[in-house]
Amino acid sequence: MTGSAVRISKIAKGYGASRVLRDIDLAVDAGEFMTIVGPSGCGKSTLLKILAGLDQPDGGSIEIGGESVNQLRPSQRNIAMVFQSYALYPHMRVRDNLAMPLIMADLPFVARMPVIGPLVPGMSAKRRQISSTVRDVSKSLGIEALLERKPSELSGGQRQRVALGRAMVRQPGVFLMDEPLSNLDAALRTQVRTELVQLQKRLNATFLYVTHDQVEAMTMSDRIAVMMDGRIVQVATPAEIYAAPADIRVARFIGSPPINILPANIGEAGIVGLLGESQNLRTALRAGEKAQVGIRPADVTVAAHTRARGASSSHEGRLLHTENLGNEIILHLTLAGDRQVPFTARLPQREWATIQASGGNPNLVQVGLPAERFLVFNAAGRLIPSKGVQVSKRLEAVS
Amino acid sequence: MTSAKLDVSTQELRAPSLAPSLAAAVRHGLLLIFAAIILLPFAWMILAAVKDPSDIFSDPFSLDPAKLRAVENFSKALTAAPMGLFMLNSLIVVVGVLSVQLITSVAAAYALAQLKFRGQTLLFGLVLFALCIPVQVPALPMYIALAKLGLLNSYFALMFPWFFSAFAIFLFRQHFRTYPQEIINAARIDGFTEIEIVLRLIVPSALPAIAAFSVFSVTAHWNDLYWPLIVVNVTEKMTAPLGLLNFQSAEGVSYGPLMAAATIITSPLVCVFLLARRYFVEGVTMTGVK
Amino acid sequence: MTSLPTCGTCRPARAVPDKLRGVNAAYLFALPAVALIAIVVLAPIAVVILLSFSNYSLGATDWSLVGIGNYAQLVHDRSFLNALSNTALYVSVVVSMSVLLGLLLAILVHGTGRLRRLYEVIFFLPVASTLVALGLVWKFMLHSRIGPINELIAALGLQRIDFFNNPSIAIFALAAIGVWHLVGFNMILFLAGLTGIPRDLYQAAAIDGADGFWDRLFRVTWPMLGPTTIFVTITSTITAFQVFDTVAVITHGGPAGSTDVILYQLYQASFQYFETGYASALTVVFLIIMMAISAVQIFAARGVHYS
Amino acid sequence: MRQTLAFLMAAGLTAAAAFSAAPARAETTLEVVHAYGAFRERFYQPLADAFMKDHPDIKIKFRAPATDYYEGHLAVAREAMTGQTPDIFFAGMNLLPDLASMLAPRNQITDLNPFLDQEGQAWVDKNYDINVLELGRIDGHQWGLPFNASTPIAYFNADLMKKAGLDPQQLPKTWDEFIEAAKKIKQANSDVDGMQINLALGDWFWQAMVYSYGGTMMSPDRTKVTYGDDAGLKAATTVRRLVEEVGMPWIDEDAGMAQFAAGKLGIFIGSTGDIRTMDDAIGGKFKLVTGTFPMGAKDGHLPTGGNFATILTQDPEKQKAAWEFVKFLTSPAGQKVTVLGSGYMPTNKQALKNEYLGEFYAKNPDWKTSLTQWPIAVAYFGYPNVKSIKVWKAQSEVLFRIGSGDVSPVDGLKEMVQSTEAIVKE
Repeated sequence: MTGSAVRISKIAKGYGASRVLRDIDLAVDAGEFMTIVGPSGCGKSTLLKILAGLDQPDGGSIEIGGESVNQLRPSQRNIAMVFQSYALYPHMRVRDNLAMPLIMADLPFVARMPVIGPLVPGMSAKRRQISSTVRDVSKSLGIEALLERKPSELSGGQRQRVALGRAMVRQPGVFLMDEPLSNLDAALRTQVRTELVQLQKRLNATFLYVTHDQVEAMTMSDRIAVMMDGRIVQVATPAEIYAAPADIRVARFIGSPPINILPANIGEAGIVGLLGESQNLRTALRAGEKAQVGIRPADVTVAAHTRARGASSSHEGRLLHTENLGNEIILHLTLAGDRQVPFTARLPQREWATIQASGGNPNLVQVGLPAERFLVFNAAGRLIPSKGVQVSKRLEAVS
Repeated sequence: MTSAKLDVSTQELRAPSLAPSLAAAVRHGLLLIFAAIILLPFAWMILAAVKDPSDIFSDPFSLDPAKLRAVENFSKALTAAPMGLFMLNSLIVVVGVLSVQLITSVAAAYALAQLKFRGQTLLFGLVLFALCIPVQVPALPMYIALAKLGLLNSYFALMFPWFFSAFAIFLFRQHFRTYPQEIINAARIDGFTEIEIVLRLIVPSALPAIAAFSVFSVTAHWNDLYWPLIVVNVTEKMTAPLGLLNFQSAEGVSYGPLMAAATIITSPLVCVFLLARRYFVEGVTMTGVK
Repeated sequence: MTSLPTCGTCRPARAVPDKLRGVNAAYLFALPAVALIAIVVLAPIAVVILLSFSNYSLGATDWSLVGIGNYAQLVHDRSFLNALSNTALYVSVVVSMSVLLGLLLAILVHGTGRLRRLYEVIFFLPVASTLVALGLVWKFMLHSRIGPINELIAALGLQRIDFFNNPSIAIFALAAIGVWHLVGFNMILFLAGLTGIPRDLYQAAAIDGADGFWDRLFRVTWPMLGPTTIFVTITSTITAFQVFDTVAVITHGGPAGSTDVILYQLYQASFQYFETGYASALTVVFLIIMMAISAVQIFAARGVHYS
Repeated sequence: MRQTLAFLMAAGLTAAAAFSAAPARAETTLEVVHAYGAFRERFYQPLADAFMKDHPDIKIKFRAPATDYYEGHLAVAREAMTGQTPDIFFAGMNLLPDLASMLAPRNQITDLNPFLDQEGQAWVDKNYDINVLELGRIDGHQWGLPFNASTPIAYFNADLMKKAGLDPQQLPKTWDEFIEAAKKIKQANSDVDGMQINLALGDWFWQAMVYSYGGTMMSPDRTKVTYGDDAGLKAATTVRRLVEEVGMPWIDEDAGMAQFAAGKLGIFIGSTGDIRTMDDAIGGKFKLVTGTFPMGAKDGHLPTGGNFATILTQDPEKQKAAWEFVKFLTSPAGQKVTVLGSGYMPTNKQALKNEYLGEFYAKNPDWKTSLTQWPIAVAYFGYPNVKSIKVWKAQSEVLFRIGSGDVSPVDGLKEMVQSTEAIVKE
């Protein structure tokens, strides 16, 4: 079984005056794990529902497996969906929940009717086929022992698996997942995350996974589509998204702790000025344009206050407090200067221990900002390509 | 999600083959037919109450403004039989029953929900048992007792069997139980007496339930015929439904005034219903908490 | 606690252990209800059971126990058996129709958007109005010759219907009024049940292929309304068994005893004929029937309970 | 528990007491109970006021009126056990025998003969028809004096009659004539019923049918059921004919009245007390004529509805005062107020004089029809031991089946008589 490719073109949706989706384009390859991530209210769930056929777009088209599904009902689109609440049928046993999609697909209307349904002749082969599929799927998910239970008798993790199983039985071209992990506790979430990825690889299925949790997006996906305000801002691999976020909002959204954003000036020849100093970085921006610079906390270098290290620019940082993550430490600082800019840095615990051992003022550190790691965004928040250059340390401030 | 959003997708899913407007038309068409059947007797009653008695049957659903007899019919309804007195009696009974019900039920429900005492389980069991006892079962012995005590034809006789409401106790207990024990303990530490706890903490928090039950109780006892029919056989103590039942036997049937009287005794509750629709609906829904 | 400054208003009652004070208050609070339940429920039931084995009649100076005589009389009483079967017929019609129509109305009303409130008000109106008054109205609405309903039937060129003076129709006419009175109540209960069905269940069903009206009804709506349906059926049954007002206002048990129902007979035996012993036996039978319905409810509620 | 009960009862009694009247100041106070609250304003209270004006030493105090005669009777029965019966009680016509047999052995009801004797035979003859007095006489005791009286009469829709070629001046008199007329009316008019008599609710009209054929319900000593005779059979057969030949709708008096007033019924049999309401309901849509109740035999009678004034007090002073009041109620002046307030027939001969009701009757002949039936009026029969309701319930079921032809009049009548005997013997 191989998943189907999905192509979404110019999907738009609005309720009254508010535009929920604005011309969404997205192509998902067959067998790909694509995550749509974004803050709540960005329209990602609506997009998923439109994809499933549960909601109608105002315009645009959807192709699944190369076929247009615009006119097809949800059940005809060769998709399966796992809901945030799992949406298991509470009145049915696990077995019947799993069998439901097959019954609907394989049995004629009369045979599905209550009471008279079982009396319809000639259905026993189909029924046997259904129950063997259910058995196989439940075995692969390790939920065979739960088949006779009702959803109310299951734990959260078990329900999640049943929901997954219900999606699997029909062997769909595309799995649609609407925040399937958000109702699980933290430990379980990490575990299921891994399992889901393994499952996806094993089935070689196409997963379209919606979440607001950037950690899920980063850890599970082949590619990530970041959605903001009804638009897809960037589609790229996790590494790309992290290293080169196309938009300042994406930069802010991805990464933990969040990226540091500092206001910057653009000097002559597009040289970036930060915290009153010219940086060894040239951009395509013109002099005098407003810009912002993003620096990942992990890219910041920290040294004891007493001796500065060879960074392109070094500043005094005042320590507000520290968060100890065990192997790593997060420093919350303010950078010295006219403006008290809040700033975070992330460094290995061992390094921090060395700094502390070196003596000096315990509340002050030397912060290095490596210019080659800067992400420069223009006034509209778009990422601007930049190139490292060597500039003289002091430059006239551009007013 | 906005409700508008829900509707759109519901329509799509429910009748994918039908145009949404056609489905809506069918839906509203059916609903209007049912609504007409439901409203028909009300319309006839009001029309009959305001028109000339001689036209009531010859022209049931017409209204000739020139032959409007509303004033005559209603004044006759109020004078020929003392409908005003019947309504007052009903009011006294309804208010009396409700106040005692609320006092006894709130107290008992609080004890059952938030306090501990010997016999608690037994009492709650009895309440559940009483919930299954239809009111007509204790009627006969109670009638005999009231007759022996010479208490028939009194407000007391009309009200007494209803002072205890198993439903109220059960409903309030379920609501009081959701009140956090911590707050009650905090209040005790702050020096609240148990009565103050009930009046100042528990009752305000359960007001929707109390309002819903009140509406329920008022409706039931305003409309009750069975018990008043048994314990009252004098005009002075008749409640509105009983008074109406006897209106015809005393008056010979004059439909204008009769329907005016029917309108009069129906309207207070209908007005209350229109004003407190929410509590009626909640009251009904709460019967489902069992 | 001890470190807090002592306050002047704190009463010495603090010294009394909390538990003991709680106990006292609990008894005080429970007392009125306990007293009332004894007087208006337990004692009367005991008395009515005792009386059912006696030949007591109100006002009589001497009476004696007659064993199961009253019950024996009941079993052989044609009019009791008649009332029992009339009541059963009435109940079966009212319950089935008011539950089905209540469900239908709820499904129709659910999702009418802004008009939903209006429909709710209209359909609930009979519940809030006085049945004695509206019973009188129905009596003349359904008059065999001059009633507007029959005028309409005649205008359509159909045979007039003797609603209340044909023994094989009268009980159904009363049942129709019973349905009219009850359907709004059931609709509200079903609406509450419908509102409680999670939306994504319908979406899951749509993806599974259950997106037609009937599949949605049979796969999701109806099973999910299971507990509501059972509850509505039971309350409707209890209400229908207690039919009295319309009989007392409209038919008085006639014609030919075709609308004589248990409660009307109970009323007549108790308070018109004053056959107290016989009426008590009737009451006990009525009580047993109602308790049996309640037992079914408890049993059924256990069987169908989700979440 | 007992304290709670006592408290609650006290609360109830206080509430009850708040609504009772202030204590009397007059020398003699008479407590009076009547049925049908609506009649208080119509004539009881005006009569009491007029009486107290003439007799300042006597105060008439009405207790709460009973719902109907039956409820009033039951209330008195309960009060008799504790000796709290009212001083004057208006007993339903069919309930006097039961009232007397219950109260007489306990000396709780007063024989009015001594008072009549005191007034003198001449006075009695001047005021009361012997027929009228006879209604309230049981075993030689005059337990009650008729106060309100009514007989069933026939209401005709003259317009429908004319359409059927019938002359409203020549009204039918016998059952056969009635049935013929009703058939013609039904044939000549579409959408109309010919005739209706209430056999659905209450046994007054059924009794009237039996009496009209010269029968009785039970023997005078109320031990033997007698309507199983030829008269009863004729009555039962007539019931069948009414349904079969006339297509009579089986509805109660209210429903029949509404139908008649709507112009959809040719002949309606009802109480004379309905006239006033009927005039209103017709509102001039058609011409109304009243006639006598159909007769089946030369010796036919009619049961009289209404009530007796009975004196229950045993205090001689009060008895005297009570007699004065009863005398006033049944006087021509008293009867004029009563008749105009209700439509009942006067029970005092002198009331027919011009200065009282004579002129009124001349102007309103429809009101007078019932009067012409006085000579054949007998007491509305009540079954012993207050079994009337139960007897009727059994009778009405069989009557319906006789009407619909499910059982022959002969067999049906037998069944009715048997059930009546069984119930009366209980």
